[in-house]
Amino acid sequence: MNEENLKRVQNIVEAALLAAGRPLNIDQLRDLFEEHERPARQVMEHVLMLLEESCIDRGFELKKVASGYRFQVRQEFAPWVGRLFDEKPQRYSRALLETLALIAYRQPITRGEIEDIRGVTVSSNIIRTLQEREWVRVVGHKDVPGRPAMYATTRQFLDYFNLTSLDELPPLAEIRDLEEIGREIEQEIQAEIQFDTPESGKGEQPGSDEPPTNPDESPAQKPPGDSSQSNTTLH
Amino acid sequence: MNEENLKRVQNIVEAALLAAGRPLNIDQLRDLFEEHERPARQVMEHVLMLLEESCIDRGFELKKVASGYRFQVRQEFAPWVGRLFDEKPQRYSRALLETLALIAYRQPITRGEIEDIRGVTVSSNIIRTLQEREWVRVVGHKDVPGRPAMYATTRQFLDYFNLTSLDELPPLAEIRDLEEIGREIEQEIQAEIQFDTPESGKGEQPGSDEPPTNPDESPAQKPPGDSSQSNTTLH
Amino acid sequence: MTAPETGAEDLPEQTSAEPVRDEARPPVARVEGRPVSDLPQDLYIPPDALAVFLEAFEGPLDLLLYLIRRQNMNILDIDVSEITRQYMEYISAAEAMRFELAAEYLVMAATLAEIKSRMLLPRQEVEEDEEDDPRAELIRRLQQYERFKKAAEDVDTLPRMERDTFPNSAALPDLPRGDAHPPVDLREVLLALQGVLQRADLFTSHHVEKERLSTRERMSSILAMLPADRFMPFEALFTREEGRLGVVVTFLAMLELVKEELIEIVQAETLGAIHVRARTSN
Repeated sequence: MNEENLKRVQNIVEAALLAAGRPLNIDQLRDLFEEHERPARQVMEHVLMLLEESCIDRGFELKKVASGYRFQVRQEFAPWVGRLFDEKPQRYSRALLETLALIAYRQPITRGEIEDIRGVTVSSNIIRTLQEREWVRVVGHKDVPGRPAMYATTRQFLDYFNLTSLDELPPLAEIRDLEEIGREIEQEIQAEIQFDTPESGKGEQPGSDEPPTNPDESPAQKPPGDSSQSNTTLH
Repeated sequence: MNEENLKRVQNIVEAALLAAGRPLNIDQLRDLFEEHERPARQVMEHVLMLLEESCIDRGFELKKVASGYRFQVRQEFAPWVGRLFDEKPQRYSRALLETLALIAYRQPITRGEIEDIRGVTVSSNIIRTLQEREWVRVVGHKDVPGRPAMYATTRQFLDYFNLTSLDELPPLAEIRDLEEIGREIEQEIQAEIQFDTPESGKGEQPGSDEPPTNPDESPAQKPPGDSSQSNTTLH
Repeated sequence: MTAPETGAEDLPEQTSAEPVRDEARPPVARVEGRPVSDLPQDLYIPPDALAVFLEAFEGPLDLLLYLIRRQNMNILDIDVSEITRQYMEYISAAEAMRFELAAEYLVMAATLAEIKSRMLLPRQEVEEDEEDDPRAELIRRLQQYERFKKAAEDVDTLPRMERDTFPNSAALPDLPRGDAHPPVDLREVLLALQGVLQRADLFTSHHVEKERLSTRERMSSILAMLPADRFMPFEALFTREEGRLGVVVTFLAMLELVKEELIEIVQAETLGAIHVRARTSN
């Protein structure tokens, strides 16, 4: 594809992303072209890179999120742009954020499991709000008495928080037990001279606290530590 | 105002216009800035000119409209952008199909006559849709008060349904015997609906007057017993 | 997780770790075993403030974490009796002013009391087995809660829509009208007709039945051909290729149209040319 054509594809992609006002993925962008002129995936990726570069030093940027690419206001200009809107950006309560974090990091998770960790009941309002915002959805029911719903985060959650996948969530603090802390203190002392942190924790608790890579493809990962066959039923 | 500041104002204005989703006038743009940093009107005009120039050769342009300035996707990219909004066509309503059938079997027929048979009013939308699709046309006006249009089917109607003449339509008497077809077609429709659901139903389609066909209302559900009786009385 | 004993065997140096750990403890955390000399000064809280204060916590675990942090204690080495004492102060203060506490707070109070009493029991000197540490479960819960409390704070700082960024869009140009016609199956049309007929009970109307649709079709085409304002020669409605049947169908259609008063036929003189035109009221 020559330079002129490339530029044309770039402009069409830019036009489409601005017309859509929502993220579009590479397939959706390629579908805008008739078959005979449709750019290959690699070309499209290249064009998106060019587009990203063309916005450096402007008021907006091309951002990749879970559902695709979108144009958005650069964070540094958000304070001015925010004045366009009467409503102040919503602040979320700690209870809501903690519930959301537990669902994000430990999905699929039931309300009871959330309550166990938080040590308090989770109000139905919070769950409802999270579902109404489409950040959270029920992905199945746990095969225990009462068949409680299991919650997981959605693509919209990732989009809203500017993430492409759950992998991009800030890492969860490691949990240490008494035995481990003993070992660690000892190591600290021995390592006064050479400081070196081993990859502790990760190997010892396989996968339990790592968020699943893609929420949509694996909506019902088994709860951590569950080795039985079908503790989990899906819709 | 130095160049750096000018660039910053330009970026803020750009970001605001892209985020607003509506035109903003110079006063509204100036209001985004706190008093001590607010650019003068002339400065703002200059910035808007710079912004306009910065979009030459891109997918969008700065337009001045009655209520202010806005970014707009360039007309030349409309063919591609338009495909974003190519919705999957919704199904025609029962009302439309009934109207079409009555025109086919009872042509030339006026709207009033259709209404008499159907027992309900026929919306203008239905007639318009059928005419736009070129399945139905006005072949004359009935010589009664109001001179209502008389509708008939077209050659395109025959072509679409692979008929060489209306004679190939099943006689009315046979239509009573359609339970089998009814069940068959219902299954097909259901299957299609299930296929459609993941993407459709987002509510992005304004202006579709017709509610989608509700398969539950289909006549195929009528008790089989009563068809056998009347079937024989005809002809 | 390996059992503590085997763990110690796997890591021989670990056995000597115990005394080292004791010495490595930061002095602030070494309240255990010592008489508590300095009482926290800020325990008195006015009633209104207490309500606000307790509402600021997301539950007993959160309150406990606060108390621990305020004492600069390590979660892994909490002084249960001190923390229990402080915790109870808040609980009884709240109860004294009839501030309604969630049940979880009271459950935690009981748990703390139990741990405290178990800590007071004479312990066997099997230090390496922390399963025996009555605090273990509480510590585990505190840590678990704390990490998600932190995770929630992290999530809150992620750049998010409507606060840190806004989606962009531009106005649309004139878009070509898409050809979005739904497909129709003829059987759907027939089914629809069946529905109407059932409602209208048209089956009793043999009028409909008798007609051949070709006649109806021809009626439409004649009407479409006829100009409303002037006459058309009768012959122009036929085509030679259709032959005799065509003439018959056309004639039947015209008769039907005359009967329905949709056209008028004029013959100026006997055996003269027949002319046809659509009827109009004017």
